[in-house]
Amino acid sequence: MSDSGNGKGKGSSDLSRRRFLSGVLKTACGVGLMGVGIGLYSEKATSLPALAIRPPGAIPEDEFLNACIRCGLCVQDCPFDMLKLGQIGDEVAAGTPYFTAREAPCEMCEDIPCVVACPTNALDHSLTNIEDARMGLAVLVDQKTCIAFLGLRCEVCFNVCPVQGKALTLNYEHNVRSGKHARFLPVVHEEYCTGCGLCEKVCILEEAAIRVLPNRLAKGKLGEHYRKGWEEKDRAGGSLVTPDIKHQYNLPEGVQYDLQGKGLIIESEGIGVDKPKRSIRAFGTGPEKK
Amino acid sequence: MATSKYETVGAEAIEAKGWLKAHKWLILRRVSQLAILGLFVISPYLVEVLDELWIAKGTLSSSVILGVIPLTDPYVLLQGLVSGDVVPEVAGLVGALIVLVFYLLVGGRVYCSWVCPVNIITDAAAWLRRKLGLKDKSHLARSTRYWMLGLTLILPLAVGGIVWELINPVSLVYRGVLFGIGMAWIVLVGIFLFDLLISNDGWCGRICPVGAFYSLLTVKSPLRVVASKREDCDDCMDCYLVCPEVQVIKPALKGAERGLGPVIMSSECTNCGRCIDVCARDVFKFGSRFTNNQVEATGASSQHHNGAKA
Amino acid sequence: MNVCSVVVYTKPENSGVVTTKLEEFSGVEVHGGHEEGKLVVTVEGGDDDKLADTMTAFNDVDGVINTVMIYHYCGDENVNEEVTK
Amino acid sequence: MKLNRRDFIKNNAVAAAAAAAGVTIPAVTVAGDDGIRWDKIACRFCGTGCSVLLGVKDGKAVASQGDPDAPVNRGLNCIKGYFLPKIMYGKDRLTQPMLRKKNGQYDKNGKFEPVSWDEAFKIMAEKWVAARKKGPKGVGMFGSGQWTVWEGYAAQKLLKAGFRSNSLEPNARHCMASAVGAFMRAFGIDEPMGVYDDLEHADVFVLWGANMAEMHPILWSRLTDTRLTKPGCEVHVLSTFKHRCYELSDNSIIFEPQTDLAIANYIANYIIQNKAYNKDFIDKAVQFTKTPTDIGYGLRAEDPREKAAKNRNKGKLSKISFEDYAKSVAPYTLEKASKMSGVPKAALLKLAKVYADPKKKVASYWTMGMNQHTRGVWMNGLVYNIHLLMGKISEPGNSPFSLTGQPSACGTAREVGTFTHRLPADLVTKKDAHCKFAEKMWKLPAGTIPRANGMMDKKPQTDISGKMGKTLIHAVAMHRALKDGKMNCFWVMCNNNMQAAANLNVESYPGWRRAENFVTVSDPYPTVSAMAADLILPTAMWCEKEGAYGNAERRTQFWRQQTSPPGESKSDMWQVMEFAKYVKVDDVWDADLIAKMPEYKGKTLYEVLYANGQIDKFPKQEITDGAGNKYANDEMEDFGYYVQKGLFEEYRMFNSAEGIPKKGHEMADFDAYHKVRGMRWPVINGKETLWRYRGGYDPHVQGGKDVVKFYGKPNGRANIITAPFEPAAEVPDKEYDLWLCTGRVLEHWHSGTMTRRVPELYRAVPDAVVYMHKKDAKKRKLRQGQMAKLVTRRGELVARVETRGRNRCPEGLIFIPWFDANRLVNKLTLDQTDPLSKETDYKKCAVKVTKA
Repeated sequence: MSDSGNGKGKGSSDLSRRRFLSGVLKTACGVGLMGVGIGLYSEKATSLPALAIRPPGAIPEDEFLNACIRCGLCVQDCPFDMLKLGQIGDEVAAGTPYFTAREAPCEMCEDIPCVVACPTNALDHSLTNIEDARMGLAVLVDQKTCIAFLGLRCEVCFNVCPVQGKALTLNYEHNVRSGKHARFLPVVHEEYCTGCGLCEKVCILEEAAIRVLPNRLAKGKLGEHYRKGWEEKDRAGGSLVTPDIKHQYNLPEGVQYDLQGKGLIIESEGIGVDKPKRSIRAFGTGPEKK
Repeated sequence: MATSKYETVGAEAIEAKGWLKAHKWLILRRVSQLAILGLFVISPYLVEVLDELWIAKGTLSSSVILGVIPLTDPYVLLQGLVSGDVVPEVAGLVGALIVLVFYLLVGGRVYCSWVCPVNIITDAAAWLRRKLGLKDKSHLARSTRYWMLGLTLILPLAVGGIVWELINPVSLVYRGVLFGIGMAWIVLVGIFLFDLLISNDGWCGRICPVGAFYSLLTVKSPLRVVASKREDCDDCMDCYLVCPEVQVIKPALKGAERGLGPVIMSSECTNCGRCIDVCARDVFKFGSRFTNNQVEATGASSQHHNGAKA
Repeated sequence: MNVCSVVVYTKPENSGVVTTKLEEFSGVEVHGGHEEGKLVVTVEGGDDDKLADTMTAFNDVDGVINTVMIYHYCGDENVNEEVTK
Repeated sequence: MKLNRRDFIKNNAVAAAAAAAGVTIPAVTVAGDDGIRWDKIACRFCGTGCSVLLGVKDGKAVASQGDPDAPVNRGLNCIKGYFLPKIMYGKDRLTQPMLRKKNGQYDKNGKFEPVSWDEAFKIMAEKWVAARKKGPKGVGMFGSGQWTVWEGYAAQKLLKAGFRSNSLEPNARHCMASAVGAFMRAFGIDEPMGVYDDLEHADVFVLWGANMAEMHPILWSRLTDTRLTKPGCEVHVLSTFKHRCYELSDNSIIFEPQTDLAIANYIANYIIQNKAYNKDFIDKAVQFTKTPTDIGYGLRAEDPREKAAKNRNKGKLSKISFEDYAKSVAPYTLEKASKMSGVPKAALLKLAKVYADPKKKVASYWTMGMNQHTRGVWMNGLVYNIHLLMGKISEPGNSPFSLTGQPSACGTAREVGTFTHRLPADLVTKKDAHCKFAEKMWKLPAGTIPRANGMMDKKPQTDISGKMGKTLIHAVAMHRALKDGKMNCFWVMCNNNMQAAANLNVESYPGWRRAENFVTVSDPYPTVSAMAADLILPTAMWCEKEGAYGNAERRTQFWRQQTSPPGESKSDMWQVMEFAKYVKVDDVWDADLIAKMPEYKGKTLYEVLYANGQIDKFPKQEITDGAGNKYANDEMEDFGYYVQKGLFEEYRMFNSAEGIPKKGHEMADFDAYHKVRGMRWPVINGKETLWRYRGGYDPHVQGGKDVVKFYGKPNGRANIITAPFEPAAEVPDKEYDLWLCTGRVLEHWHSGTMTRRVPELYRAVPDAVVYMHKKDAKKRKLRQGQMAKLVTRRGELVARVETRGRNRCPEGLIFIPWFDANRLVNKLTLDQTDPLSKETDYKKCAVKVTKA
C-alpha cells in the first residue's frame, strides 16, 4: 500500500497512516472476536431450560429475547413475587423474567400487572384476559405415580386449577381392581390451559407427576397433510363429497339398522336405553349444560 | 517523578480550597449515583408506607418513576428495535424520549459519571492505579467503543436476542442489587481488574458501548465544563491525571493559541467535574457551550477566536 | 451407643475355653458358632477406642487364631426406647 | 416381648456377623427384606373408616398402604390417608407436660414451663377437687370423636361415676348431635340402619348438605362408580353453594340457606298429593307426631331472639293423625318451595319424583349442611319422613344415612355415649333405671351417677356440694359457663375446641382465660387450644397406642400399638386413669353416698373405677399378630394388666349383659376384633348386621324381608315428625349483607393440627381463602387474589379472595374453610345451636366483606 522508499515527510505520514490502519484493524479484529465470544455465550445463555416458564403474554422465545430489555419491571409488579430474573451463570438468559412452577407458579391475576408493566411488548399487551395466556402447557407426565391413576382420591391439581373444569377436568373411570370405586383422572385440555403451573406446584408427590412444559416441548404436531374428518365435516356443514345414499337391508321383523348411529337395533331390547356411561367429564361439559 | 506526581494528585487543591471543596463534584456524583440506585432499592419497602406509591420501579433499562413517569434507556431500546421484534409500548417510547431529551440537554455522558454505578468501580480502579503507579499496557484505542457500539447493534440481527444485555455491567449491577447478583460479580471484578492492571480507563474510556452511545448524545448538549480561567493554569497536570477522558481537556485548556475557545467541546467529556475539583486555581467551572460566544462578546478573556467554529 | 460384631476364629475344640475367656471382657457376648470354630461375638458400650482395644485384646487370648470385625453401629439414640419388631 | 433399640441393634449386629461367618444362630430373627413390619390400622381422619397397613421400621412409622383386603376402601386412600405416616412427626411435637408458671408456682398468667406428670396431676387434682365441691358443673371435660373406644369409656367413667358430673361432652356435639337427636326421636336407637353397601345398591343418590366429594373421598368414589356403571343411576345434589359434588350431579340444586326445611316438606307434600306413599308400610311401621315450633336458637337466655321464642328448647312430641300430617305439609307447594328456596320448579319436581317413584331405590346422604343447622333435628327428621312415607328404608339401596366426620364419632362419642345426657349403648342419664343399670355394671352405689334432673327415686340426689340440681350441660353451654365462672375446671382432650367452637372472641377465649379457671389441654401439638390453656399434656396419637374406632356404618375396627410416643407423651387413656389416682373418693363424693359402700372410703378414683376386679382382670400378655410379630402395649406395662381389653369387655356388658335395658348394640369379644377388618354391629354369634330393623337382615326382628320393626321404640313404630320452615337466627341485612358458610377442604382435616404439619398438604393448600361470587367481589372493589376483610358482629379476619376454583358461591353467600390457625374463622361465627340437639350452626350467619 505504501512505499518505504518515499521521502521523509511522506514517510512519516505514511507511517502514521499505517499505524492508524493497523490500529483500526487490530481494534476491528478484537471487537470482532469479542462479538464472536458474546455470540457464542448468548447461544448457550439463551437456551431456555424446560422448567423455566416465561410470564404471561411472552411472545415466542426467539422474539422475546430480542424484545425483552431486561428491565425487571414485570418482576417488580408481580404481586406474588413469583417471577425471577435470569442471572449470569443461570441457564436462563441473564435479566430475562421467568418462573419455576414447582416453586412458585403464576397466580393468574385478573389485571395481569406484569404485562401492563412491560415497556416493549415482550409481554404482549394485547393479552388482556389472563385466561388467554399460554405460558406453557400442563402435562401429566407420569401416570404410574399420579395417585389419582392409582385410584386414590387426590385431585389436588384439579382443586386448585384456576381454569378448573376447562383446562383441567376429571375423567371418571371404573376402578376394575377394586371393583366398586371410581378413579378420578385429571385430564389437561390444551385449548384452555394457561400454563400457570399451580397444578405442578401443589402436586403432592415427591416429584410432580403433572408439570408445566414450554409449549415447544409439550406439544406434538400433526402431519400437515392430515385433516380431522369429523371437524372438516362440521365446518363444511355437511359431507365434503357426495352424501351417502340411503341403504336398505334384509332384516327380520322388529329389527332396524341405523347406519350412521347405533347400528343394529333389536326392538325387544328396548330403544333409547342408555348404555352405562363409562366415562363422563366433569364441570363445564357436565350434566348441567345438557 | 511521575510516581510522585500520581501520589500527590489533588493535594494542592486540598490545600488551597479545603478537602470538601476539592471533592465537591466527586461527592455530589457519588451521592447521585448511589441515591439513584438507592431509590430503586428502597422503593419496594416504602410502598406500604407511601400508600402504594412506588418511587422508582424497574431498573435503568426501563423504569417507572412515582408510578407515572416512564423512563427507558434509548440505547437498550435501540438494540431491541434493531432486532425488529420490539413493538414498544407508548410508555416505552415516551420513556426513551424523555431520557433522550434530558441527555441531549445535560450531555449524554452525564449518564456515565452521574448515574452509571459501574463508574464507581472504574473510578476506584483508576484511583488505585494512580496510587500504585501502574502503566497502561494495552494501548487500546479509545475508538474501540464505537466499534463495540456497532457490534452490539449488529449482534441482535446476527445471533438473535439483545445480546449485549446479557453482560452489560450497568444492567448487571442494577439487577444484581435489586434481584440478586448471581455470578454477575465476576464480570464486575473483571472490569475492575481490567482497568487496574491492563488498560487505563479501559472499560469506560475505551470499550463500553453504552458510553459510546451516550457520547453521541453529547455532541450538541449545552451543559459543558469550561476552562474559563485557563490563563491561570500553572501546568500542574492534576486535571490530566484525574480525567477519565484525558484527550478532551487539552483543546480547551491549551487551545488558546490555536484559536480554540475555553469550552470543552468533546462529546466524550463526561461532565464529571473532577477537573474542577482538583484544580487549585479554579481554572474550570461548569458553563454552557455558548460560553465560547460570550467570551467573545464580553471580551473578558484574551481569547478572540471561537475554536468551536474553527 | 456403640455395638460391633466380630467373628473370632478358633479351633472348634477350643471354642468353649475361648468363649469363657472372651466373656470376661466387659460388654462382650458370644452368641454361637462353636461347632464351626467361628464365634459370633458382640462387643458393646464405651467409645470407639475402647471397642478397638477390646478387639485387639482378643488376639492375645490363648486359642484365638484371628479376629474379624463385621458390623459396627454407633448412634446416640435412646437405646432403651422400645422399637419392637 | 418388648424389644428396645439396644436389643434391636445387637440383633442386627449378630445377624451380620453370623451371615459373614456362615453360621446359623437360631435365636436371632432377621427383619424382612426392607426391614418393615406391616400391620393393619384404621385411618386417623374422617368417619369413612378406611383401613390402612402401616409399615414400621426401627420404631418409626415409615410407610403406609391402603389395605387391599379392607371392604370399605380396597387398598385405596384419599390424599390425607396417603400421608398418614407423616402426621406424628411434625417438628413441634409436644413431649412433656407444660404448666403456666411464675416464680416456680402455677400462675394463670405465667409462661409455660416443663413439669413432671406428677406435678401436673397434683395441681390439676387440687383445682378439680376444689371446683367439684361447688357442684357437678364446676368441672367439665370436652372429649372427642377421635378418642379410641376405650379412651372414651375411661373418660365416661371418670366424669360420670368418679367426679359424679355429667359435664362430659365430645366434639361430636359440633358434628352430628342433630343426627343423633333425630335418630333417637324417630327410631329410638342411634346410628344409621343402612351400611355403605347402599352405595352400590341405590338407584338414586340425594345429597342433602354434604360435600362427599371432598369430605368422604373414598365413599364418593364408590358412589361415583355406581353412577358410572349402573344404568339409570342419578345423583341429586343440594347445597347452598356449588361444590365438587356438582361435577357428578344430574340435578343441581342451590337453595337459599335454611330453606331445605321447605324443600323437604314439599317432597312429603308431593308424595301425599300424588298418593305415592306406601300405605302398607305406614300402617305397619309408622306413627305420626308433631314437634313444638318457635323453639329459639340455643343462644344465651337473655338474647332477644330467645326471649321472643314461644317454646324455647322444647321438643316433646305429640301424636297426630295422617290427615293432620298431610295438612301440615300441604302449604309447601311446588310454587312456594321454589319461591322460598330460589330453586327452579323443574329441579324440585325432579327431586320429588325420584323419592315418590316406588321403583327407585333412594339413598339420602348428609353431613354438616343438615346437622350444623339451627333446625338440624327437624331437618334430619324431615328426610326420615320422606323415606318412611315411601317405606324406602332399612333395605339395600333404600337408606337415609348420616355420614360422620370423625373416625370414631360413632364408635366412641355415640356408642360409648360420651355426651352429657348419655351412658353407654344408648342409655341416658335422664332415666333412673338406665343409671341404676350402669351403676350395677360399674359396681358403684346406686345414685352415684348424676341424673339429668338430679333426682333418684323421685328424691334429690345427695352431693358433696350439698345439692345435685340439674346436671346436664352441653358443649356450647360449657364455654358459656366458663366465661360466667360457673365452671372452673375444663379438660380438653383430643380436639381443638378453641379453634372449633363458635364465637371465639366473645365466648370461648374470655372463658378459658378467666382468672379462676384452670384449663387443661391434652394434645400432641401446640394447637390454638393448647396455647390458650393453663396446662398442656403431651399425648400419644393414633398408632402410638392400641386403639379401636367405630365408623359411620357401625363398623368397629381395632389396631395394635405400632410405635412408641415421643418423650413423655402418654395416651389419653393413660392420662385419664393416671389422673384418677390423684383424686380420692372422699374428695368428690358425699358421706351419704360413701356410706352405701363403705369399702370405697379412702380409696382413689382409680381403684374404684378401673382396678375394680373387672377392668384389671386380664393379666399382662404378649401381643402378637398372625405372623408372629410382637407389639408393645405401653398401658399394659404401666398399669400391669391388659387395660384395653378390660375396658372393652366391661363396656361390652352394656351391650350383652343379662337384663340390659336396650338391645341392639351387641358386639363381639375383644380378641375377635384384632383378627378382622372391622365388624358391623349388632354382632350376634359372630354374625354382623347389615340392614337393621328388617327381618332376615336383623337378628332382632322375627320374620322375613317384609317385616320391619323399629324395635328402638316400644311399639315398634318409627316417628314421622312434622316440622315447618322457620327462619335462621341471623339473616343478612343491610349492613351485614352476605351469608357466611364455613366448612372444610379435602386436603385438610378439621382444625389442621395434623394435616397442616404434612409439608405436601400444607403446600397444596397453605391458607384458608374466602370463596365468593365474582360479582359480589366486584361490588366490593375486590379481585381474585386480593385480601378481603370479613366482618361479623363478633369479629373479623382477613383472607384472600377466590372467585374461581372448586367452590362456586352464588351471589349473596361466601364460604371459608376453618382449618387455618392463622385465620380463626370461628371469630366470625355465632354460637347459635339447634335448641334440641345443641349442635352449633356453623353454616349461617351474616357477614360483610370489604377490601382489606
